[in-house]
Amino acid sequence: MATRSDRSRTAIGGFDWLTVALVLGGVLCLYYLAPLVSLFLSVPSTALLDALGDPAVVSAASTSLVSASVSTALATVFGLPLAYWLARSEARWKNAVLAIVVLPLVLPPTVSGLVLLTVIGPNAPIGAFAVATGMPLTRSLAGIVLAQTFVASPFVVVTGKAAFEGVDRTLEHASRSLGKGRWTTARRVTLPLAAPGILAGVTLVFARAMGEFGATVMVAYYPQTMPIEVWDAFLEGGLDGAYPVAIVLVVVSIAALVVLNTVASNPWE
Amino acid sequence: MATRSDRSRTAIGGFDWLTVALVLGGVLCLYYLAPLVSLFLSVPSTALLDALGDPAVVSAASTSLVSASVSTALATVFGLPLAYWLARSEARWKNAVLAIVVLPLVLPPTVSGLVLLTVIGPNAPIGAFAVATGMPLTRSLAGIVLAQTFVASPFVVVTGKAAFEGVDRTLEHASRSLGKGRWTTARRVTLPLAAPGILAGVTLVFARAMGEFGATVMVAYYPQTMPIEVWDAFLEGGLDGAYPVAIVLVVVSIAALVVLNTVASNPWE
Amino acid sequence: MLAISEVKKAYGAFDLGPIDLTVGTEVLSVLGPSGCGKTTLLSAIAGVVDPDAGTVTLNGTDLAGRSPEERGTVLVFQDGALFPHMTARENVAYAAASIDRVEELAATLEVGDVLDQRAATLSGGERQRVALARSLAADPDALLLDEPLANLDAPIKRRLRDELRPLLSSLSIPVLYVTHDQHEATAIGDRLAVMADGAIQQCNTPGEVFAHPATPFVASFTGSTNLFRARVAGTDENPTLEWADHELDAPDHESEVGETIEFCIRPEYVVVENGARERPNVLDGRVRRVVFEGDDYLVDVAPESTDDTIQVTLSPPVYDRLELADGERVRLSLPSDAIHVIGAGE
Amino acid sequence: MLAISEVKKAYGAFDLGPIDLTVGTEVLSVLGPSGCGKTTLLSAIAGVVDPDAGTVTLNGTDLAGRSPEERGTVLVFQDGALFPHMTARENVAYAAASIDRVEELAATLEVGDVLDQRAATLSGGERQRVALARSLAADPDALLLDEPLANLDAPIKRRLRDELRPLLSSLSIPVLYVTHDQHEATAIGDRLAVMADGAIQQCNTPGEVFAHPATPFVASFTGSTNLFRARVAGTDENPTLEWADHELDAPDHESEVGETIEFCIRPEYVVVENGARERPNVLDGRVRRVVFEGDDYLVDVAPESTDDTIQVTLSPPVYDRLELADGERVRLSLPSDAIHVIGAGE
Repeated sequence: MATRSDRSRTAIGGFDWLTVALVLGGVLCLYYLAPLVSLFLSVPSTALLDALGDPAVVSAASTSLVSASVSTALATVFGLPLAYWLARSEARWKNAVLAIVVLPLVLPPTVSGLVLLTVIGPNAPIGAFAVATGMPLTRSLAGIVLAQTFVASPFVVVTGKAAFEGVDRTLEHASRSLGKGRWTTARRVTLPLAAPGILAGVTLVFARAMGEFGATVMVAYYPQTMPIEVWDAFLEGGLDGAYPVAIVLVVVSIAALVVLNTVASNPWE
Repeated sequence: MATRSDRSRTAIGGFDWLTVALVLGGVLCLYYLAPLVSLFLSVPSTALLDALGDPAVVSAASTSLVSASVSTALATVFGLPLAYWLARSEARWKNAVLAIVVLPLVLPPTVSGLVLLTVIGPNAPIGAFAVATGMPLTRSLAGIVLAQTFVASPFVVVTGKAAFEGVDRTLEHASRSLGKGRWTTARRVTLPLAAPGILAGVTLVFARAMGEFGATVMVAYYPQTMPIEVWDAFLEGGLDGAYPVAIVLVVVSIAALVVLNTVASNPWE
Repeated sequence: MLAISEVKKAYGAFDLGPIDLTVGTEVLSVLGPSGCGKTTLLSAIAGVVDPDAGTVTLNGTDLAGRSPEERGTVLVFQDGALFPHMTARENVAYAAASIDRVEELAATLEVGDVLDQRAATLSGGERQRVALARSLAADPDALLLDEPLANLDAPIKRRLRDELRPLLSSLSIPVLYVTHDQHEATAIGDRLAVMADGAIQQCNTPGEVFAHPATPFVASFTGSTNLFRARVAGTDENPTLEWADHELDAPDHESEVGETIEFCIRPEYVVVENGARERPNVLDGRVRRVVFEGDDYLVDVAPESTDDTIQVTLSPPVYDRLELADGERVRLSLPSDAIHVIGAGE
Repeated sequence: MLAISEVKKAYGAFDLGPIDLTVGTEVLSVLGPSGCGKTTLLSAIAGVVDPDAGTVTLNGTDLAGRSPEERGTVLVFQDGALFPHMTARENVAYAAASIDRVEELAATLEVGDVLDQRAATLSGGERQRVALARSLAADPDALLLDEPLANLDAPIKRRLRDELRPLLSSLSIPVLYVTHDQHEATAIGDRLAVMADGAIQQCNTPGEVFAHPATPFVASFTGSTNLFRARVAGTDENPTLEWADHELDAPDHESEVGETIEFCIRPEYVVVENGARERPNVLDGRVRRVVFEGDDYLVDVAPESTDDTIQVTLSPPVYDRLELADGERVRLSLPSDAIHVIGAGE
């Protein structure tokens, strides 16, 4: 009988959780969305077109695209095998390796830039050697790539790991027992099935690399990438100067979101 | 017979994938780890202790701690119900909501700061109103909190969503059918089971808020948070000036990592 | 009394219902293959799924619009759905009105000595016992069990099943017991509803369902493997069927002379004859295959002059006496009262 | 010939082995409860798990150190493990040497008309048929099946099982067939190995395992539910057992007079007597419970003067004649040649 009265109490004290969730969540979503809408409303399209012709903007865009592409390629080549190992290994120190991979994700970007300078800065042995060979690792495209790779590459490892874990191991065992080697199994079974997740990881690395600011600003203020150009334009010309470049970056971010929600498998879905 | 010869070929052409994965992955891990070790080696402990007594550093630390705590609290209160809704709803527009939540994660931080200024900047209606009431939303603690919340709060939504999804719905159905209402079920079944994942989300928000630089630098350069203090010290005194503050931030990041790998459930594990 | 009336639910391409069922203070087994809608039906009754149409009333109260916790219907799940962060005792106490009740139910279900273990450390059988104790602790007005024994090993399943029957009957409430296992369904249910493709095919006592399946699906799913098409040759005083060139005496049925119908006979009822004399319902054939199932022999016999195969179940002592070999000639008798005419064969 | 010798594998708290098994060109069923190590054994043979010790040889070749793809052993999984990004045809072609072979196997396994569907759209039965076709396409030297029918509905399971037996025999290679279902194991296997707790309890023909279980576990897991403790009263010329105050004639066995042993009798072999005369191995009792299982009646009888319960399986036609009611007095006969002495009861 106690349970029966308990039931009624719950019913009477009923509180509409769905409404609360939607109101609080709605406020949050509005907070994410309103500034973007406001940005698009703030910028006259003529100003945008003018800015896109500005040599500084063009240079920043090409620097960003090249550096982010190289960083993404490096992250994928070095990170994907590690992702597969993390997904399949039963080694005890696997979690220690994972912690190292996650480290750059929780490190503040300025600190990432700073710690990189302790290795690649002109006063550090490696950095000094690079300067001597005429290919300095700071204030150069190489420096941008190094900063972006440090900050962004963990995304392809953790997202790739989840993608590989999503491929049932039984399928790999089936393929092997059917007489196919590791390489054929990887090429025809594992990689096709993990592809949407891997693509998500690659997309995140690219988006993060395109947007990298805190580490890049420490390691290679020049040549200017687009996020630095936004900052620079803001310092020089206030909001109005920074808007057009920002809008280009917003478009890149939205493109990444579209990729995540269509061909790639959104890791947060 | 064809399969038989195929088998031998695979065996002879055998290529040790494990070694390749570990070499490439090892290089990546070394790249993540070496700069940090180098940082700790670069800073004499006396310099660190001196820096910790510096009023500017103490002020930055307290600004960062207060703002990151407030941002984390706001993110949790607004984000957690949304996370639950995203985990349980079957609404069609769920994925659209998720895309909005992921947006700040793929937006470059400087752009985030810029778009926030279009709403809370002194020239925007809301910002102007705030200035009029004497509580400006830029160059203020409020501004820091707004920037950090915008950039960091999605982590608690996406990680919380995964945590709630990890709670078998059957358990909630069982609890309800045993006569317990939504609230009792949430308090005694869902939340305890999702707690490690939620804690991971909260930790990530706090770590991200502590490290926020790109958006904060646009919205509220002052009062200085620690990442901005690192940048400022770097501009003023080069690496040596920035090291001690950076080390404090590294310690915070490592503490977050430790939380993720112990009491919380690491979302990337 | 639990009354389900015209309940419907569409899930993508799958349609449940309309379902009509009335469960008194009895155990009603719902038997059906995977994906037939059994679980959806239970969910709709318990209120964890909203039906698209129809009403569910329990003891005269319409449950429409009531939350699951306000219904008095308690669900028991296939894997027990024990709360993993609690001990067995905490699980039972979660629903119980008092500590005494926890101890009492633990004694009834013989889980007293595992009460302080966490759910994850329990064996499959213990898990289901605790889950049952927990559901009884909620003092249900109706109990809904969803394949509670499906994942247990055979001997534990048999034991728990044999304990469950008197326990469920003693509750004196409506009990719906969903399973895909015909042995479990018949052993536990006072009545048996057979479901396929979201619809109830037949609902009656287990004996009646097994002896007189209403549809070919019911016949086949309950193991009435001998399902043949024949022509009605006589009715009323002299009901006979024409099957290939055999004329079979059959029990009275409702079809017309000349109609094509399906009839079935359970393989346990087919008799291997020793006698040589010609009688009605006796036919000759050859053994096509013998399958030993451990506690039964299944003998497939190809009668002369039809393409159909008759399956005969022989208990091992009977088979030991007959020692049928592949290809051997045998004489089968199809007892006329074991023949069941299902209806017009489309 | 597949020879497994002293194979061991430790998995945390669970130990498999040492396992010794020899499989000729036959189908060997491995029967055991969940978690007994069946799947680990198959994985060790196929090379997807490294055994801690022991050797596996196939047709004289030691497989140690060989990758799964170099072994000629092909695994068939419970859910088929079809590649979900491929059609059924692509799945079979993945392993096949030629397109003709794909068509040929599709015809054998009757999946010709679903070849262009994706794995996810296949029904459970189709999925397993395609999985079998794919594994045969790899031209295996040994086939290892891991509960291939476990997730299928009863009628489809029965049909596929009956098709599988001749198919597997026709391969003329060693076939290991793992299942937890005693009916499946006996119906498909030429021989039967019963596993429990990582060890083979008995390996023999199904008839022999069922009639003469080597351990109490085998007796219970194969449904020999009547398992009792008795004292040996006589041996050699006059082998008898003393059970409560009954003296039972038993077949010859190896125990000594005075020893306490366990004996079993399958419930199918217990006979309900009509005659009134006193004979050896006949005892009186009361019906305690009747369970209808659809194709069988299980009757529990409590004999006078013991606390044990004897279970009797009666086929429905026999039960229909006897019409036993709860509490009714019956006379049971335990045929002496159906009594099996297992050995010293600890």
